[in-house]
Amino acid sequence: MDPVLLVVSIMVSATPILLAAIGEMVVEKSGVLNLGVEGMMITGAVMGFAIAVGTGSPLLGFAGAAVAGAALSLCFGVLTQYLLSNQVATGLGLTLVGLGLSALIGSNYEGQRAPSLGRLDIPLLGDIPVLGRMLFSHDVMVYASLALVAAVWAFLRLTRAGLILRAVGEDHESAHALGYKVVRIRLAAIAFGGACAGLGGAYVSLVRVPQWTEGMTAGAGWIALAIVVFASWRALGVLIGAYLFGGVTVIQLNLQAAGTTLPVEILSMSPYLITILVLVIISARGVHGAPGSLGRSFHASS
Amino acid sequence: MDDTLLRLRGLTKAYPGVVANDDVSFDIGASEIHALLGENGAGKSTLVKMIFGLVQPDKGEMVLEGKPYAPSKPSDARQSGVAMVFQHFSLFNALDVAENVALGMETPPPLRDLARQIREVSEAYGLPLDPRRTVGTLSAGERQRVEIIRCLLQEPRLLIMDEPTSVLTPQEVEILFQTLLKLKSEGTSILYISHKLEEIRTLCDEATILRLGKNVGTCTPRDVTARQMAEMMVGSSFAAPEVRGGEAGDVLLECRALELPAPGAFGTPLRELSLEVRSGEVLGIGGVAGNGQDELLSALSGERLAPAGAIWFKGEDISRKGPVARRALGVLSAPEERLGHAAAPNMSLTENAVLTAARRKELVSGGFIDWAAAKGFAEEVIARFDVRTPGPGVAARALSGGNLQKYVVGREILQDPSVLVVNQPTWGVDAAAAAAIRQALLDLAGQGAAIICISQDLDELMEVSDRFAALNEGRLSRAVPVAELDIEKIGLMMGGAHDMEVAHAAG
Amino acid sequence: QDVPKVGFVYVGPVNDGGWSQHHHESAMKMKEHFGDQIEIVEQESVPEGADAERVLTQMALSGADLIFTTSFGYMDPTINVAEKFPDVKFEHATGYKTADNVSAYSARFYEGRAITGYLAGAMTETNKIGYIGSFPIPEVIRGINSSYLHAAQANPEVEIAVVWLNTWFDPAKEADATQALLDQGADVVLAHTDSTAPLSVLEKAGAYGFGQAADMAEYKPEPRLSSIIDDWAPYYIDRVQALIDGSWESHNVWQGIGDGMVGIGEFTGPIPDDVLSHVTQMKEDIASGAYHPFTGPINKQDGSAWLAEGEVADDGVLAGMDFYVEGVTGEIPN
Amino acid sequence: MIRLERRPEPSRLWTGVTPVLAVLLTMIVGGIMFAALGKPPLEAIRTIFWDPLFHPQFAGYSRPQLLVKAGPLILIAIGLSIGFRAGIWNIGAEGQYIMGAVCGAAVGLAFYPADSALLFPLMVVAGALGGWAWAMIPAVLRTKFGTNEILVSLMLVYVAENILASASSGWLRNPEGQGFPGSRNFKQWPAVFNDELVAGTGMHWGVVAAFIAVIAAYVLMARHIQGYNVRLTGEAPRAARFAGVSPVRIVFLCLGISGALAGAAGLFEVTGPAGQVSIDFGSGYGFTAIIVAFLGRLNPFGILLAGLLMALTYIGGELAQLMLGLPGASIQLFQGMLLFFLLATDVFTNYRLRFARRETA
Ligand SMILES: Nc1ncnc2c1ncn2[C@@H]1O[C@H](COP(=O)(O)OP(=O)(O)OP(=O)(O)O)[C@@H](O)[C@H]1O
Ligand SMILES: Nc1ncnc2c1ncn2[C@@H]1O[C@H](COP(=O)(O)OP(=O)(O)OP(=O)(O)O)[C@@H](O)[C@H]1O
Ligand SMILES: [Mg+2]
Ligand SMILES: [Mg+2]
Repeated sequence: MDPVLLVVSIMVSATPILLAAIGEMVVEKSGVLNLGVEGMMITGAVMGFAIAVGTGSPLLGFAGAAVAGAALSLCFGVLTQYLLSNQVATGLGLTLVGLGLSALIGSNYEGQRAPSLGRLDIPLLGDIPVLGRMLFSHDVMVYASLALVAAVWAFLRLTRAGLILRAVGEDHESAHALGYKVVRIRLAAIAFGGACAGLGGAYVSLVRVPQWTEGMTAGAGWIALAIVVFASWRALGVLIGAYLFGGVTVIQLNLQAAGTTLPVEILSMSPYLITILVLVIISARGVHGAPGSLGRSFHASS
Repeated sequence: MDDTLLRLRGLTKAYPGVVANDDVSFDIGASEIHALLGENGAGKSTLVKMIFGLVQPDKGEMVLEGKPYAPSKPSDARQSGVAMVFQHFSLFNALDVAENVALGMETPPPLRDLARQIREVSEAYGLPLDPRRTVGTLSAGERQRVEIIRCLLQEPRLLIMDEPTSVLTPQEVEILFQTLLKLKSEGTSILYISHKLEEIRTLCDEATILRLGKNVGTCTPRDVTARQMAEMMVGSSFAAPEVRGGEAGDVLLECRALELPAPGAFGTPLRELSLEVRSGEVLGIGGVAGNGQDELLSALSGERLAPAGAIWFKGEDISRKGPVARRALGVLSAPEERLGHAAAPNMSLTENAVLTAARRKELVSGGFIDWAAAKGFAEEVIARFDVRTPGPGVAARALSGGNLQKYVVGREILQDPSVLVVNQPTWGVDAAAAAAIRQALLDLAGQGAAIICISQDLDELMEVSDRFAALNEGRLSRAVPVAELDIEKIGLMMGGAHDMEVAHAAG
Repeated sequence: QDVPKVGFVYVGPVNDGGWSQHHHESAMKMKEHFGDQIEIVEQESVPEGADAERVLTQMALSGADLIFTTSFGYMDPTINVAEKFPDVKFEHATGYKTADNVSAYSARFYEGRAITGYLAGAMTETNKIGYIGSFPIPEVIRGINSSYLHAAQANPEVEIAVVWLNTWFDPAKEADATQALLDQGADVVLAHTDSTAPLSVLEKAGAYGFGQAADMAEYKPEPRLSSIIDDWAPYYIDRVQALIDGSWESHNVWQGIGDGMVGIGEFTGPIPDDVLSHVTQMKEDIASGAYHPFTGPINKQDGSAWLAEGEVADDGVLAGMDFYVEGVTGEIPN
Repeated sequence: MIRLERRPEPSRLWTGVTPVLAVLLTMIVGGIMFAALGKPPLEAIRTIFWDPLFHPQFAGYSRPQLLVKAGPLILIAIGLSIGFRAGIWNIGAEGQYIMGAVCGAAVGLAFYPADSALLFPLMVVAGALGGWAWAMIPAVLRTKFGTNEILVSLMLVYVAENILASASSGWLRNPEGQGFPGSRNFKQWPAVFNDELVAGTGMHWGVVAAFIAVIAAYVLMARHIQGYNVRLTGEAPRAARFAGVSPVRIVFLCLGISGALAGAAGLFEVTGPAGQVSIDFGSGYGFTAIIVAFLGRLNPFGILLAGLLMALTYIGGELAQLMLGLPGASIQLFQGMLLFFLLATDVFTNYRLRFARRETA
């Protein structure tokens, strides 16, 4: 097995989940549990594809996907933040709506080809013998996703806005008492999460596959949700989790392709089993770090 | 008047079904400590929330230093030099002290500078704090320091404190008062809310009294008695508890070197805790919040099981029995937190009756609930304890704190317990209701029950207990008859000097 | 009310770019052929099982005279509903059960696999070809065997690596699997799943592949070298004509290149001339019946003899094929 | 400015009105969507909501089918609702449904071609146990390690799908199926075929079980102490512990019930309407049931109605495809809207709209 190729494949296969998960992490940090990641991803996938095909520019496609994801997530935001609906149910509803909507929008785009997003060989670094190909010769979205992880980390750890966001997620009553606009902050986080999920979906339809087909995100949104828990709500953990899951997925296929004697059933279950295993290990270690107000509705009673 | 800092005129705020503030007017002078008094639900918190910009008045106006003042959000208030320490802390457990302070400031400096400032200011006011500690690990007193430091760093002209001392030891209260007096001498005005009337008499220059949302008068606390103030609040006179408990009989409940690990990251372990309480006796347990009160109640109620041999009821080891079994034996309890612990907020009073009375009141047979019987029992509690509510079908959260407290304590008392453990039975409850609850506890003891009353209100403990013990970091001091105590001894016990003799020698 | 009504039931959306789309397009061609002579109703994304039975019943109730059920999983529902509606005629794709009013039709895709397999063997430089399997069913196993046998004809050194996906259609998985096969050194990948995702990945990697179910002409000239095209239209026209003529009778057919049900897409890309002429010839021979892709000597994977020299596999064994031929590595999952 | 004001207690009136309002809103917005797709909106709405019940040509068939479709949805949703009441989020009922079908069918097929009347009950038990066992995995992990049950139960759906695939193409494959995937068809095995109990009604054992489950769940939740404990745990976990309710036991109880019901639903389905274990057996009932549970606002009778309504939109949706050529995806979107509108209007049950007046600031 060529480790260089493997790492490259893992990075490509992990990027959609990474994008969606880092967005969802911010949402959850603000105290909101949006289970509709899958719906936002698939909507991002179709809108990104449609716009990229329409304009010929994959980057515009990504931008459109982010906007679409954010717009859809705001439906969730309005329902849960203003109309105080149950977040679990609304998230599930969002997935349903996203899948239906994307299938409707996408029916004209089946079988088309998207303009391709070129590889961005980083000069000099890209020429380093092994590492160069492995790490510095990807498409721009791979770097963007890594930059986003770093940015989210810095935002949450180092900025005042990040502190406020964490505070809102930790205890919305206190945050409200101090005069922070809980609902608005959460809406912003939800929109950000939606935009990230949209980007993740567009990465599937524009880079990883690349084409549009109904239901093509095939559960990636759910994996992204698992990875946030897995990461104990930390940006670096999300990165590790996404690459680990991507890694297991890619490696099991590689093992099959390499003709291992391990039964195929076990191999194809392995990404899920390993995710469960790691979730168990992490929760057994008692590292939770779940935001204090996660999933609870907030209503300022004044 | 030149020395008026804040002038309130005709402030009115209505909530559905209740006018929380009705045409309230008064002035707060410069460099004045102004008390705001009133029963539960009189509208004190609402009023200060309006001053702090959290709630918008329906009517009325405010003038701050001669200029119209209408904060639409807390940051407006902060910018105008108004700071507030909340009744229910507005702190974030998972964040550290510096972050918590930063969140309460308009334009905080970078965290590193802020940490230095926190150290400086906290030392200057005698309230030492480590800015890097996680707030969840702090004691209640320390948490309050965080709140106060947060205000002090903004150099406010008006500091609002909503029931700040309910969680402090006498020593801490002393320190707080010194801080407040120092602030006053520096020209800061303080609006001070408390139910502890003696405190108000020592500290405050002026007092405004609210009843049912209306300003019913002002007084100078030093010039009147606590009882007079209380009667102004209630609008009539009321009886203080009278009957002492009966003769102490046999030991009913006993803890033998009870050890219990901390329940979570922010809890306190119980260490070698021993106590006994006899029939007809009230054992008062004092201590600063966060020293194991909750944990002790959980251990006694059976919510958390203790190691075998630790807890005995009438000579029977009940350590491994759960709450249902202990209740069946007659060991009952009422926890501090009314909503969410002693009662389920969204369930009706009838449903909440089943919560603890299922067995003893035979509300369940063959696993099925007899709702008619449950309703009957709920009605009985409501009637006997003067719970003000439209009926037993009302959700628990719709009751005011004091009324719910009456319901919760009444629910246990009416089950004829052999042993009743209560934690903070009158926390945040107004004077009249508190007196009624204390009376009920004493009556129960008079009928031969053993009562453990855990409280942070020393006056209350002195009033109801026969013997007193103090909790400190999960250890319980030896119980001492109340008659032998004075405030200084109590302070030492609460501070952890368990051996009184040594304490005396040291003092 | 006199015009016959023809119904189609599809397992996926009609624009899935694969299996269902081909049936749908063939149905459209058929409709075009007959114009107003017939009426057509379609139902897409019908899950197999209980839902299929209901949809078929409703279709029959709505007055359909002939219903094509275009997925293997519709076999039992088709038989069940057919029993209730003896006057309605049914045509079930890729199954094996028939009744008086139920025909079965299926395509000999393995004939196409012989050609693409040969091309794969001839074009690989790493001597390793990849195969993306959907489910381990006879249809797919036949395809693997046929591909491998003919790849080995072109290149005796060739190895075949199989990745099973347990799905007919999941572009992301297909893309990942293709990438994994490439990472493992394969440079030609045959897909037995329906999306174009493998070709996209192959294109980026500069490797070769084939159109599956459709011509996938967007990927001409490379990476697509040729394609196996499902073309049901001639069969549909034929059967609807029989319905109109009143000559419709139940049968069980298995048609291949010769009947036009299996189409071979244009050969494109850098195929050397000798290979080109070989596959062109092979296609003709298969079509004319001169050559059967499973002609002995062929041993089973474990080395035991299956077909003797010159012996041709019989349809019964092919239909239920559950073993690999000698030279294919790995095990069939079960 | 419009403001929401919390009602002291949920409004009885609105509890009844909101579902109706939600359906009306869905019809209106759905109609607009259909019009945008170039289909006659009124006709589409009528085809979805009216024709399955009253169309002379179809109703005779589709009315009973409503029960067939709603049966498993209700059965699963009832189980889920009990857990949801306790704050236990079993999102993986689909996996439990699949495992119930696989286990039950496996036990049955082990006795093929026995002709005992005991066999079917045995299979039902095996199916329920299969679903139960699958739900015990998240239960054990949650109680032992505090692992989030939402994610574990969900991941297990994918695992179950793999097991289903290997069962139908491997160890449960019909030996007479010429190598094709899929088990023996139970319709051809009268001893265990879960047929209609009364011809033409759609009533099979699974539907009967669903009705029983509705009533049992109502009694449990409204009258029994364990149901009360479940509700209490959901409302106030700390109060529940204080009352003496063991949270571990509630987790096992809730996941156990929902797993067993989902498993039983799978078994009834595989031996009845589906007829066989096949690769595509999992048709999403487990996920749709979550929506049904919420549409029915976690109330057993609400779930009964919601299950029937959902079944109506499925069958009506199929008719709309057949008659009007409406795309399948639009039906999915339609169902999503229904849930959204219900959640949105639900706010009126607990809150009251106020048009805030401010006289002096
Ligand atoms: N957000 C709100 N919505 C509805 N009613 C409210 C709200 N806040 C307060 N109230 C009601 O207004 C009245 C005054 O409440 P407030 O909290 O100001 O009393 P308080 O004097 O601070 O009492 P306590 O001594 O218990 O703190 C009470 O009847 C209370 O129930
Ligand atoms: N919340 C409750 N409040 C009062 N009684 C309860 C409560 N929960 C259960 N019970 C009562 O306790 C009895 C036993 O309940 P349960 O089966 O839950 O506990 P258990 O003692 O552990 O039983 P077992 O030992 O049989 O497992 C029941 O008869 C029921 O009436
Ligand atoms: Mg107050
Ligand atoms: Mg027990």
